[in-house]
Amino acid sequence: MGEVVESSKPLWACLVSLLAIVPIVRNRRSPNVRDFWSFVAAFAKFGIVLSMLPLIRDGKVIECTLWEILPGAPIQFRVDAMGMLFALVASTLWIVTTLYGIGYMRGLKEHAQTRFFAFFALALSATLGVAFSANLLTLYVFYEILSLSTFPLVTHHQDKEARRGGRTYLAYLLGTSVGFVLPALVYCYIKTDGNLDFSPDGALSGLLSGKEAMVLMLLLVFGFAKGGLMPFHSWLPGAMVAPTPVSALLHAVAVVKVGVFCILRVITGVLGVETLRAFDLGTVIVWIAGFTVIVSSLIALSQDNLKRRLAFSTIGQLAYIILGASLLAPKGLTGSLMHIAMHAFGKITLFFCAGAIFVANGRKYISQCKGLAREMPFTMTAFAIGALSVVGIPPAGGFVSKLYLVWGTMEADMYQATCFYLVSSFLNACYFFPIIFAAFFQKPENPANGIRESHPCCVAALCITASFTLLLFFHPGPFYWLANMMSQVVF
Amino acid sequence: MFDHTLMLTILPCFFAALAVTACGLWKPRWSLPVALLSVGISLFGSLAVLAEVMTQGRVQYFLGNWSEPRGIGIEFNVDPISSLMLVLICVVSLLSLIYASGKITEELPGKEPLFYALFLLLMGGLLGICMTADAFNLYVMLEITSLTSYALVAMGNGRRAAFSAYNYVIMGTIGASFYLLGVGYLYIRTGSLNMADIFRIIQLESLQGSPTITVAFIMILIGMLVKMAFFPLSGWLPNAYTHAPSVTGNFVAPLMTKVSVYVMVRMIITVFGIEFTFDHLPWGQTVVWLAILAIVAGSIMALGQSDLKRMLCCLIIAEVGYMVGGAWLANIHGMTGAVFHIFSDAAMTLCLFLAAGIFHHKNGTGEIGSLEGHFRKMPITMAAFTLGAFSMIGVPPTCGFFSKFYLIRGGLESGQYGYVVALLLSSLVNAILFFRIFETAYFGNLSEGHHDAHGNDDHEVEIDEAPPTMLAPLVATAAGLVAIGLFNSEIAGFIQRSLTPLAVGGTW
Amino acid sequence: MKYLSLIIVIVTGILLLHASQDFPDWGDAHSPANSNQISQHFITQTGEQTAVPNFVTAVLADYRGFDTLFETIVVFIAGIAIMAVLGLVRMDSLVNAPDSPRDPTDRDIIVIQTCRVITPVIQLFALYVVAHGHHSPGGGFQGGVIFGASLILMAISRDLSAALKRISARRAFILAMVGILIYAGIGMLCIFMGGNFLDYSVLHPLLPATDSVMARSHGMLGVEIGVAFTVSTIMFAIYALLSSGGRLKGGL
Amino acid sequence: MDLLIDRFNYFAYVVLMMIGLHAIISKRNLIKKLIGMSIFQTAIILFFVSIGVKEGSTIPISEHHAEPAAEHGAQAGHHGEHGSAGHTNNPDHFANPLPHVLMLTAIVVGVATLGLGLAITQKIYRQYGSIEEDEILEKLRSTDV
Repeated sequence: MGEVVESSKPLWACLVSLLAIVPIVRNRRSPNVRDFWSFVAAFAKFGIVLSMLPLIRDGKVIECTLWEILPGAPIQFRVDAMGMLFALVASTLWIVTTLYGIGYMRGLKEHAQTRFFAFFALALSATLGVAFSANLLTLYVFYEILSLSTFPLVTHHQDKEARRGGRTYLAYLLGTSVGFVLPALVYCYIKTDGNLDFSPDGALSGLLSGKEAMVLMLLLVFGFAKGGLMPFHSWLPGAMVAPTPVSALLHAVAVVKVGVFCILRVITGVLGVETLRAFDLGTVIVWIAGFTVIVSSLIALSQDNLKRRLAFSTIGQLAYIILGASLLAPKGLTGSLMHIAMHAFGKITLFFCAGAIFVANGRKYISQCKGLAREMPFTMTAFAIGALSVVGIPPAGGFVSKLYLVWGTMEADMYQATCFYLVSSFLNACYFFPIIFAAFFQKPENPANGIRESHPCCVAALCITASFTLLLFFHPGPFYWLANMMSQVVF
Repeated sequence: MFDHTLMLTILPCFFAALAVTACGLWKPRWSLPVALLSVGISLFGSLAVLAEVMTQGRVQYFLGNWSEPRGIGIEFNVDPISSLMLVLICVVSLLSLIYASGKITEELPGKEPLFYALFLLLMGGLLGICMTADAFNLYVMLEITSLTSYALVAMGNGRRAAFSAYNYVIMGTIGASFYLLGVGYLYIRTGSLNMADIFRIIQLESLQGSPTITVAFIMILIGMLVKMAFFPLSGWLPNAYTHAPSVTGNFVAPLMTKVSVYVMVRMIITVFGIEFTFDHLPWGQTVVWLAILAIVAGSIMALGQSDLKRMLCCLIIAEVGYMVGGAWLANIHGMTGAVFHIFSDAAMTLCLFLAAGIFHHKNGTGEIGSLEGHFRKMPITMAAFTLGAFSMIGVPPTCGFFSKFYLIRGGLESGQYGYVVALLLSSLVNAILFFRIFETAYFGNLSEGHHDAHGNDDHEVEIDEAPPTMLAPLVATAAGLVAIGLFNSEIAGFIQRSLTPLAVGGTW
Repeated sequence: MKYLSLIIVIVTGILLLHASQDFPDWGDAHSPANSNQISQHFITQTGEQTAVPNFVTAVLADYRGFDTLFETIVVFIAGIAIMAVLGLVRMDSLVNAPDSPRDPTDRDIIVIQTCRVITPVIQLFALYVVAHGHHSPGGGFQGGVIFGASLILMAISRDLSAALKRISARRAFILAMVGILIYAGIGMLCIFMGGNFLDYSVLHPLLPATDSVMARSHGMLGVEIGVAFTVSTIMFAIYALLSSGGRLKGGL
Repeated sequence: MDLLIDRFNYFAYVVLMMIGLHAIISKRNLIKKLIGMSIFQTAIILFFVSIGVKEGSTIPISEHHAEPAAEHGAQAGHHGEHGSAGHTNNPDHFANPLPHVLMLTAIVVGVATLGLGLAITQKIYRQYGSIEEDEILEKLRSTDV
């Protein structure tokens, strides 16, 4: 790991959205000012994150110690390639989502928009906190804050359905994090006597017996249930009761990716590749993740509610990422890190589209999408691009990451993993292309007159993300070399 | 240097109690200022003691200047843990007194001076318990606290107050008598009453094997377990604390059980010595299992309650299980966790009880169902309540998380996995309990739905908060929760300063 | 319930008896408790250190004077606690409540006259017990209780209001507070004189013709008087409150 | 058997105490419970006092003291021959004073507790018109529904 630079930038990147809550709440009476502040915060965050990029490129590491809260385990930020990558994705997409969210909330005249944007900002700072956290304790703290701060967002509608969704959401997330992660955390603390820092070769490497490593790994991998590994996945479809911007950012990007990110951290930084190799634990995760990939894709096929189908597809894609990392091969890790970004852009586009369709003419079900392309050409085009990306077909970003993932399987010569990828890609195609086909080539039952796109903000947002998805195919940009650096550091 | 800081801490309570009673006879409205003043002085004194202990390690005071031979007179001896206890007691008293000043005229009309007098005497007794190094003097102090708390509980005009107080009297007396009996057994075998002296004699004549000492320990333990409402002996607690006037409950609930736990810890570490407790006694394991039982039982009972305060009382029982179990894990981290949890649990209980009192004050009922829409109606109170709840659940960075952290660490190190599991289960149960409340407070009643509140949040329920005298202590406590959490490593380190020297038998 | 309690009782009893197997024999002068240096010290050194022949008084009021202070406070607490619990009279209205005396028919002349005769004797004896506590069995508590008993006797023989005419509940509480104030005040005085709390020996500059040892003896006397005040009045107050159900009217 | 002879005081107090405990737990009448409580405490007092007994000893008051204590008033500030001038008491001749002192406290505490208990009982009677636990519980249940 490169030389360390002390800087408070990570802290500010984390705080800026937290501070933004104040003006957001104070201007609750005048929506325009309020939303202006959200934008300011979003851009400021993005700017700060971007300003750290060059340092990372030079292979440096940015550190910022906040508070020695437990001996040896302070609240500390450390920005390395991996965290940088994730932070970049999150902060970029926050801008777009804010744009989209404004359009969506106003388009639907949702209630309690102030609360919505305030907790949105809070969730974002928690996300960056996770991205930049330097040790397991900090990670855990921000992880919990994220779970709790997203509860009001998930249950935004405050009706019976929302309550049910919220219950499953918290039951799974809190249950797993308190029940599994906390004891594992303490156990690590004892084992390493008081040093929870992520180190490239694993904080615990060489300290564990096979059984301990096995138990710890399972506790941690399932404990970070935001990663959506089966059988702890069902909070994700449940949480789809949330307004679409929430589903989009939190359940395509922030929350779920936080879960995956945590698991990657555990694999690379806590348990350490060496340990996993030594006791051949990688394959265990490979099988769990592979199972999740296939099953979730199959379930997705059977869903008619668009958002639910997207949710299950998300579960599958998350499992891709975990699988890629658990191959314990350089290319695999590169691929899975890149997939964090690629899938984020692709999936958020899809969610935006789903939301836009709902805003425009209240359609939720795939069976209603016949001939939709004539009404909303932009939306459906974007949808097609997003679908391509998720299935992994050029010219969409998803292809690149999936390429690396498959390459990784070859490298680790785990051919069952290869099968998982290929089969599930086929399944993805199966559950996306019918929609596109129906939208573009089928006759609508009730031919609408002319184009009826949804709120301009929404359209703008989804066009941006779609074009990004295309762009990333031709030029993966920082995501590629960040991922590459990380896998070089680890292996 | 002024060397009467201990007296400065404890005496104001008693003098002020007299003064307040006098005020009651002549000028009742002066009683509050007098009480506040004296609590303030005590707080100052306790902080001075803390500072002294930080520099010198411990503070000793020989009453009547009878220092030689050891134990001839009564000795005060304050080590790091007890100095922290002193500060805790003073702070909690101050906050609950401020709260009481706003509520009392409505709850106990015409009895204000008596309430303040008993309040101060109770506080003084608690301080004395934490200071004294004399086993019998501790009994006297214990009785002072018991009598005053009986009276404070029985003062309520509620229909059930007196009856619950009666059971409280019976149980409390049994507990105290068992303690006294234990002291008698110690005395008949060692011939001394001074804690350090007893410890010395037990080591010197190696009495660890003698049945008398064992039975003495059992008696003292049982007495304290009754006082702290350890599960099978906890029948009196929910009624007593629920039906007591809220001004009383806010003060008694956070402190009484915790102080009894502290006495148990102190008996273990300074009188009997850890290697007697954990090596010579065969049943340390049993106590841990009992603690697990207490935790589970408390959580289950809490699930069944529909009254907020009653639910909190059941949770107290569970938390007592935490502390007893932690203390009996027989390693330093468990003990640290137990002692640390004394402080964090006192803070959480105070926070939640204050909030519950405010809800009761506003709604006139303690039913959980009556909290609908309170996130909008009284945001500040709910925010503080939420913090307290998170601390109970164990969400970082509140103090509840860290006490769980230490306790779990102790449990894992001594291989008590059952205890760890019970701990995690109970925090999950807490999560269920409190999110049930949040749902009621957040969703409101779902029948009429949310659609009346379209657009932005202008036409909402207008905010209707409690008066500042009630709100300020609540907010302060909530802040304290986070503060204890942030400074946990300092506090734990300070606690360990009085635990580490005990590592004689190599028990830890 | 009965069987449960029997089980508990038997178990506890067996436990206690089990412990008593290595107790010293009854009356063994060399049992740990009796041969311990502390109790030895009380017997051998008390004379020199405090010039009080009655060891019990010395230990009570000086060596363990702090316990005794709180004992007194416990008594006081009992008083106000009972008033608080019964809670029928406001504190600031504790003046001597005018109460219709019972009609003379149900008064027994013999009882009344006898009591009238012996009450002063009892009170005199009480004062003796207090004052002579240094040299003979006795002291503040004993004397105080006897004095309180005389008041109670008055209340029983006539009726409550008759006794309350002589000492109203209000005055009783005032005197009780004065008692504690004497005790604690002496303690504070010791601090102001530069000693520890309740270290009477530093009081000798204040007392004429005493050295630090006699000062202890005199200090104890003062303390005992304070105790007597509190105990006697509170005993009476408790009786008055309980017998009248907290109304301080009528009574038995 | 001789154990019983030597230790009869302990047996006596244990029996008394158990009687009290049994009364506290099993009696349903509030006053009887309080009586049991007093018996319980008294037993403990008996135990303590019996600790301090010494065979053939007298009350813990040294008889030599009458005149030296008096003469103190006259020639004070005269150190060295305070109290029993010169000779020290033989501990075996005097009962152990400490338990007596302790029990004085215990007695007072007992009195206070009993008084408070009675007061509370009076209040209960005023509220429920009964001091039988079962009837009170019955009344409480009826008020609940």
